[in-house]
Amino acid sequence: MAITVRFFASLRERMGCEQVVLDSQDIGTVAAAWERVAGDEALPANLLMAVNMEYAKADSVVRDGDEVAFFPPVTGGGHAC
Amino acid sequence: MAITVRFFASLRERMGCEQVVLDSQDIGTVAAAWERVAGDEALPANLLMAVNMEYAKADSVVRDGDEVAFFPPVTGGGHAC
Amino acid sequence: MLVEVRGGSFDPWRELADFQRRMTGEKRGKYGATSIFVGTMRDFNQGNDVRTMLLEHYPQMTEKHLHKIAIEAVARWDLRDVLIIHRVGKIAPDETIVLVAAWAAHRAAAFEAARYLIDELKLRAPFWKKECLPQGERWVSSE
Amino acid sequence: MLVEVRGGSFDPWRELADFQRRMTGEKRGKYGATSIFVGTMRDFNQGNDVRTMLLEHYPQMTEKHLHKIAIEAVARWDLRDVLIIHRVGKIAPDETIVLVAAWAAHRAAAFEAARYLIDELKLRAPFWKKECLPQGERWVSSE
Repeated sequence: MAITVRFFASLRERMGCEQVVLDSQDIGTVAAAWERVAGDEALPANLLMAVNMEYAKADSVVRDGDEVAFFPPVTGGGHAC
Repeated sequence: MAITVRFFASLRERMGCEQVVLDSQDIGTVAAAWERVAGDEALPANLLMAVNMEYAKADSVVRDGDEVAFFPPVTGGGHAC
Repeated sequence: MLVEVRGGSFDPWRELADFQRRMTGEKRGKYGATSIFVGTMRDFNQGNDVRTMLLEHYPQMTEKHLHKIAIEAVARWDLRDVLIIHRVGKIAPDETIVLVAAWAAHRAAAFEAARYLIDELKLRAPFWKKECLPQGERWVSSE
Repeated sequence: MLVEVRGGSFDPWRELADFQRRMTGEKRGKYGATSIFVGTMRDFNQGNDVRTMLLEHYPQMTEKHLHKIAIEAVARWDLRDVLIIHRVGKIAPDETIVLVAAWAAHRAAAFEAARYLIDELKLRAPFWKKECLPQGERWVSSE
């Protein structure tokens, strides 16, 4: 099994890719998944996280087959409304 | 000159007419106009009054040529919304 | 700005489309937020079936006060535009009674202004409703 | 209830007309109050001219959270119905970005529910906007 890590919006552009598939061994939390994909870069304070499309926190558990996502604050709705 | 007194909605039905034209002599206030059209009947507490299409009070001044109106509380807008 | 009392039925969505299409070049692209309220005739009220409703008004006084309310809202919330259409006469269930709309740069202003328009209309505009029930007619009293 | 993410442009008034026409007999005549909010693409933001906007989203997660928000609103305000349509992809000034609507028996519920729908959408639905300005592109940050 594996864990899929996805990036959106400005983070996607900065990471230079849409997703990374990680071997799930040794990955226990969202923070650990971030470390695997970002190396030395600390988890940005305002970054949002989701596990299987539900909002999650840095210490949320990640299991085999899960989809983890990182993205900047959301800006839906009307244009600056 | 004269003063026109108009009635609306349930009050119009109760008065049995839409309007009465009064000789303006001796009429100084809205209350006095009511007395002239309603006789002994006291001015109902929740009745609304207007002079020249602006909301008025019982002691508002009425002058020659004015249009005075009496009507029940308004019920515009959506249906019971 | 459009403030109108209508004797016949109207389609609120078509009115909105037409009104927005007529907005001048100056206004186009300048509003981010539109809040709309539509009041519709129901087929029940206070536990009774309602077949039709008769909406009476005080011609000219109605228009005068609707205009005042619209101008107050524009001044208070810096709106791009305002629309008020209110029906009078005989109305059937499912027909639109009132449409108000406020165009603003931001949603808080749009929502607050639309709420103000309908709340003030209900308080100050001289309209009266008479319901036709199976058991007869009755005037609707304000709560 | 209709919750949709749209890839192409849409006319909010036509959507409302179509949605209301499709309401079942059970709902027809049962709502007195509809509150609607429409968010429109502006041609300016933070002092800059904006030519086009690119709206990105997280497919499936978006729909999931919009549904949740709609269901929360229905439960909290006893709504007759709810509609949410949100645009994604490339958007031009004057085009509709979002449409939300709430049908209720009374206006307070309709207004509060529509406000809840758009406020929660902005907080929780995974959408991101990128503006194309004459001087280049920029991601819109939430205030």
